[in-house]
Amino acid sequence: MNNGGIRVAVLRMEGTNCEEESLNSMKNVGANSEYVHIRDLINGKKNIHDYHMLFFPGGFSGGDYVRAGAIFASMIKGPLLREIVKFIEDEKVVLGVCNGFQVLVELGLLPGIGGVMSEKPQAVLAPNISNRFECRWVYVKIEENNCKFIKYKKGDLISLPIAHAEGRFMLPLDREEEYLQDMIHKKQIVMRYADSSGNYSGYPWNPNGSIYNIAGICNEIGNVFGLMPHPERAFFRYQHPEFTINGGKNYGKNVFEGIMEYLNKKF
Amino acid sequence: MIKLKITIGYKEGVEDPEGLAVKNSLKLLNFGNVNSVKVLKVYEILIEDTEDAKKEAEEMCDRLLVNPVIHDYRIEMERV
Amino acid sequence: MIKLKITIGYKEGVEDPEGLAVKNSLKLLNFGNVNSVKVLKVYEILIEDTEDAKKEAEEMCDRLLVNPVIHDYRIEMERV
Amino acid sequence: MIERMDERYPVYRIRVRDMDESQLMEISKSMGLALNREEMLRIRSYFRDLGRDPTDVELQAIGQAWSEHCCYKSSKYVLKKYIVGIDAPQVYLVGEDAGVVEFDDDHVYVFKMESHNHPSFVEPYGGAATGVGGIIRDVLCMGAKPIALVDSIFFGRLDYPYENLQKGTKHPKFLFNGVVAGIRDYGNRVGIPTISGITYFNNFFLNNILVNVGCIGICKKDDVIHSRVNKVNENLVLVGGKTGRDGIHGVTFASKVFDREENVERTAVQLGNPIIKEPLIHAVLEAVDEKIVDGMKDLGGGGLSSVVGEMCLAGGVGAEVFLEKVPLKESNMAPWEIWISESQERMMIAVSDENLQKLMDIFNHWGLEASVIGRTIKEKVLKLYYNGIKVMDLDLSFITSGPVYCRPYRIKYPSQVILDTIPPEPSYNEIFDKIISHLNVKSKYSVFSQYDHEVKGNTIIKPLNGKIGMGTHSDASVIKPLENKYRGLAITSTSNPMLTSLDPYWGAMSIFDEAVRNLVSSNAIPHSMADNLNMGNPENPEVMGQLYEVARGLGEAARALGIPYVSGNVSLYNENNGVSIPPTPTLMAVGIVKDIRRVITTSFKGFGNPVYLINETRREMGGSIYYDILGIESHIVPKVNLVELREISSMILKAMGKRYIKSCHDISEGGLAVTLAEMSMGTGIGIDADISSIEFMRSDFKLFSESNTRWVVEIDRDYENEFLNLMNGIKIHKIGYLNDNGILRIRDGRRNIIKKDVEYIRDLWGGSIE
Ligand SMILES: Nc1ncnc2c1ncn2[C@@H]1O[C@H](COP(=O)(O)OP(=O)(O)O)[C@@H](O)[C@H]1O
Ligand SMILES: [Mg+2]
Repeated sequence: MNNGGIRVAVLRMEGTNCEEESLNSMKNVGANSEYVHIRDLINGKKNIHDYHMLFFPGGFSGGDYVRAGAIFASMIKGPLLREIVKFIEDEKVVLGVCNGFQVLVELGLLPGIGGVMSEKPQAVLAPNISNRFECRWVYVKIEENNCKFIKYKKGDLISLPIAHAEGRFMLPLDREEEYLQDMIHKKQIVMRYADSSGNYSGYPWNPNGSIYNIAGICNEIGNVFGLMPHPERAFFRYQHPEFTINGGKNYGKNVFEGIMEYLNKKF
Repeated sequence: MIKLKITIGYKEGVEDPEGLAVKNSLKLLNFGNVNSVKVLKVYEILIEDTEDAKKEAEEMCDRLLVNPVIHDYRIEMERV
Repeated sequence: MIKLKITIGYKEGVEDPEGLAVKNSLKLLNFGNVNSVKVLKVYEILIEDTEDAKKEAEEMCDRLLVNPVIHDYRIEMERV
Repeated sequence: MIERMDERYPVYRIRVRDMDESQLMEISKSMGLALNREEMLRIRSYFRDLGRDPTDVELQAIGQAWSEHCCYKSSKYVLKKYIVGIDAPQVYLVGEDAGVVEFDDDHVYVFKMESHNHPSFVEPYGGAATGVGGIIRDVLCMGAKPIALVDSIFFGRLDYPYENLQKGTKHPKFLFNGVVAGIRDYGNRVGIPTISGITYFNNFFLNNILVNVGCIGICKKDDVIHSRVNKVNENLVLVGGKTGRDGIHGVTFASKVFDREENVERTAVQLGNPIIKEPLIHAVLEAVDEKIVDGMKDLGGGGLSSVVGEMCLAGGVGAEVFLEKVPLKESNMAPWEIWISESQERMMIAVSDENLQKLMDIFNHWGLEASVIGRTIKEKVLKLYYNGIKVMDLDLSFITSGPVYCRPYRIKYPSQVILDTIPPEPSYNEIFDKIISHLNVKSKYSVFSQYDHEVKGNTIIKPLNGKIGMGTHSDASVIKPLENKYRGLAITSTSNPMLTSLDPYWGAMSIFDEAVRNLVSSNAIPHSMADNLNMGNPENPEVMGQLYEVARGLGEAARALGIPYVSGNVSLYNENNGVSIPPTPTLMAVGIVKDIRRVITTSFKGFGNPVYLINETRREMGGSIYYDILGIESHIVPKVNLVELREISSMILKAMGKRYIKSCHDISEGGLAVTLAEMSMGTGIGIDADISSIEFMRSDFKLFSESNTRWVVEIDRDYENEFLNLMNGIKIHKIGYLNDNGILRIRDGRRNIIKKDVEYIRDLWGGSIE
C-alpha cells in the first residue's frame, strides 16, 4: 500500500491532552498523522480502517472522572468496538500511553487473555499505592516479549517519565496467578519497573504498586501495546533529566521507530 | 422520578490507598483510636420513571461506573 | 467498636464538574432519562469504643474531611 | 425606595435621588455593592443630573466597575509612579489582559500572574483551581497558546497547634492540601504543565493565605488579539461555559476586609471545570488561526459587565446586549445576576457578520456553547435589554470612570532603631541540620511532583534536576515553546516575606535580585517580569506606605536593569481581624534562553572541578533562615547594588557562553551552606570546601548570610584560567573542589566546621514537608 504513507490517527476527546507530542512523535519518524476526534468516528465522518495505527494518547479524557479512562472507553465501546477488533485482527497497531493504556484496559483489549478482546475488563489500573499523582522519571527493564515492534532486547534498562495517579496494574484477585502466568507464558509483559541498577524493587522505584512491577503490556498477537510511562516525552535527549549531566537519552524514540519499521514492512 | 443510589467500593482484599491515607492523616491528627478507613463512592442519579430502573442502574454500572476487577457495588432505589 | 459512616456531598448550588461529566456521559450512552447526577463520598471509619463518637466524627470532618462552605455532610453511627 | 419595573421579571428601579446618606449606604450594603459613601454620593448626583433613577442592574454594574479589583482605585497612582511604563525595547504590547513581549522575529510570549487569595482561603480547592482557570484565560484571550503555569503559595506553618486556631479558620494543612490539589487537578486536566513556583510557610499567613498563579503563552506576532472591539456592528459572542449564579460578587468580595461572618458567600465559590476549558483552548486557538477574531477578552471578575464595558471603552464604541440570549445554568436568574455573574470558563469574542458562521462552526465542532448576545454601536453607551425591557442605558465614560484614590500613606522606616543582635557561635553540624530541614528550605518535591510539569514534552529544566532517583531544586524552569526552534524561555517566581516585612524597599529589591539570579543561573537572559503585590488594608496609611516602598524598590531595580514589568496584579485587603499580612510582593520572571541545548542546572557535574563563590558576603542577617531558627532579631537586611547585579549577571552569562561553567546555583534562603548542599544532592557528588577566602567574619555569617547577588559556580577544570581572566575585576572566591566520596565537607581555614554524607543531607532535606 503505502501510497499515502503510514497513516496514524491520534484519538482525542475532551481532556485528552498529550495529543500534540504524541502526534509529533509519529510525525517525526515519518508517519502521516492526524488528530481524530472520537465524535467524528462515532458519527461516521471518519473511518478507522483508513489508518494503520490508532494512538490513544495520555491525558485526562473526560476529566478522568469515575475512573481513569472509563469515560473514553465507554464512549467508543458500543459504536466502535467491533471495528477496533477487526482493526486489530488486521494486525495494525494500537498504542495506548498512560491514559490511553487505561482506556485499552477498560475496553478489554488489554491484556486480552483468551481473545482479541474480553467482554469485561480483565485488569485495571487502580489508584497509585501512594494515593497521589506522581510526575517523575523511572527506570523500566525490558522483558522477553512478543510485541511486534519493540526493538529493545530483553534486559535492557531504559528511563522514561511517568505522570499519573492511577497506574497500579491489577488483575482479579481470584485469578491473579493464573492470568499472570498466562501473560508471562505468552510473553505479553513488555516492561517492568526497576531501580537504577535494574533490580525489581518496591516503591518508589515501582511508582504505583503494580503487581509484578508491570509498566507496559501487549496483547497476545503483539500489536496492541499499552504502557504507563510516556515515550513521547522521551523523544529527544534534551527532554531527559540527565541531559545537562551526561547528554541524556532519548529512549522513547525507539518505540516509535519500531512501530514505523513494523508498519512499513507490513503495509 | 426515581432516585438511584449506586454505592461503589473496593472488593475485599483490594488495597484502598485513599482509605489508608485518610487513616494515617487521622492518626496524625491524634485520632488514635481509628482502626480502619474505607472509602466508598456514591452516585445519586435521578431518572425519569421507568419500568426497569434496577436493570438500568445495573447497566450504568456495567458500562461506565464499575470495573469488576476491583469493585463491588450496591444499588438502592427510591421513588421521589 | 463503632462504625462511623460519614457521607459528604456538595451543597446545593455548588456546581460539581464530576457530576456533570457523569451525567453527560450517561446521556451519550443512551440513558436519555437521566435527570441529574450527584456524587457523594462515604468514609466508613472503624474506631474503638468511646464515649463521644459523634463529637469525634464531627471533629474529623472539621479538621480533615469537610469544608462547610461547599460541603454538606451526614454522620451515621453503629456499634459493631 | 425600591420599585419593581415589570410584573414578569425581577427588575427594579432604585430611587437613589431621594435617598439620604444612610439610605445610600444601606443600599450599597444590601445589594452587595461594596461602594463607600463618596462613591454612592457621586452616583446620586449623577442620576440627579440625568433626571432619573437607576435600575438595580445599573447599580450593580457600577459596583463592579468601581471595585478595587477592576479599577485599582487605591494602587493606580503608585503603580503609575513606579512600576509601569519602564522603557525597554523587548516590550511588544502592555496594558491589556496580559503582557506581550518579543520572543523572536516572528513570535511573542504572553504572560501574567494574578492572586486568588480570598477565594482560596474560603475554599482552597475551588479557589486555587479557578485561579488557574482564570489566569489561563487571560493569556488565551491575547490569542496565545498557554504553555506553562506557575504557582506561588503561602500558608501558616504546618505544625501550628489546632487549639490555637481562630474559630472557624481552617488549619494550614487543610488549606495547603486543598490548594495544591486544586492547582494539580485543574492544571493536570487541562494539560498545561505547572513548572515553577514558591511554597512558603509562615504564621503571617495563618488567617490569610496567598495563592498567586501565573501563566505564560506563546503566539505569532500576527495573531495577537486585542482585548477590545473597535468596529461598529460587530457581533459579541459569548463562548464556553454557561452562566450561573456562581461567583456573584467575587469582585466586590476582593475589595473588602476579610471578615468571616459576612463574607462566606457561597455564591462566590466555584470549583472550575477543566473539561470545558480544555476544548475551549483548542477552539479559541483555531478561531485565532482562522483570523476571524476581531477582539477577545476573558470573563473574569465582574463577568459580562466588566468584559463588555472594557472591550467597548478600549475600542471607542458602545454596545447593545440582550440578556435573554445568555445561556443559563439556572432558568430563574435575575437580569443583574446574569450581567455580573462570574461563572468560569467563558470568553467574549467580537466577530464580523461575515465570519460569524465560521466561528460558530468551530465551537460546535468542539461541542461548546457559542451565542451572539449583542452588537456594538456607534454611540458610546451600554444599553441592556431583557426580554424587551430596557434595564440599562449608561454612558460608558461614567461607568468606567472609577475613582482613583491617592490614599494617605506613612512610611515606617525600619531602620530608625537598628537592632542587630548577634548570637553566640553555634554548633555547626547541628545548626546545619536544622537549616536544611527548615520548612522553607526543604525539598518541595511533594508539591511539584503532583503537578504534571512535563505534559506537552517541552519542559527542559524541570523543578527537580539531577540524576533519576536523586535530584535537587532548580533555580528556574526552562521550556521550549516552538517545535522547530531551540530558543527557550526560563521561568521563575520569587518572594521573601521575611525580608519584605522587615524592610519593604530592600526586600523588594532582594526578590528582584533573586529573580535575576535564578534566570542567570540557568543561562537565561533576564527579559521581563510580572509583579503581584499582596498587601494589607490600604485604608491603613502604614500599609499604603509599604505599597509605596515595595513599588519604589521594584521600580528602581527594574529601571536599572532594563527589565520591564509587563503585567501585574495588586491584591489589597489581605487582612483578618485587623491584622494585615506583611507586604508580600511576588514576581514571575521570564528569561530568554538562546539555545535550550546550552542550559545550565544546579547539580554538580564532575569530580575534580573547582568551585567558586561569586561576589561579596556581608553580615546582613535580618530575615535570614538562620536567625529565624535561632529566634533572633536583626534589622540589617541584605541590600542590593544594582550596578553589580547587572554587571555580574552579564559576566556569568558570558562565561556560560564560553562553556566555562558546568553548574550554577544562586545563594538564597539558608545561605552558602544550603546552596552547596543542594548542588551536591543533584548527583550525589560531594565537595571539599574552604571558606577562608571569603570576606573576614565569623564562619556562621559566611555560611548562612543571605546577602544578595551571589552565585556558586562549578568551573570546568580545563578552563579555570580562562574563567579567572574573564572574571577579572569581579570579586570571586575559590571555595574548593568536587570530590568523589559523596561527602560535603566545609572548613574555615584550619578549622573543620561541617562534615556530612550527601545521602544523609538528602534524607533531611528530601523528607515530606507535611
Ligand atoms: N508551588 C510550587 N509549584 C511548582 N514548583 C514549585 C513550587 N514550589 C517550589 N517549586 C519549585 O521548587 C524549586 C525550588 O524552589 P525554591 O526553593 O523556592 O527555589 P530557590 O532554590 O531558587 O530558592 C524551584 O524549581 C521551584 O520552581
Ligand atoms: Mg534560587
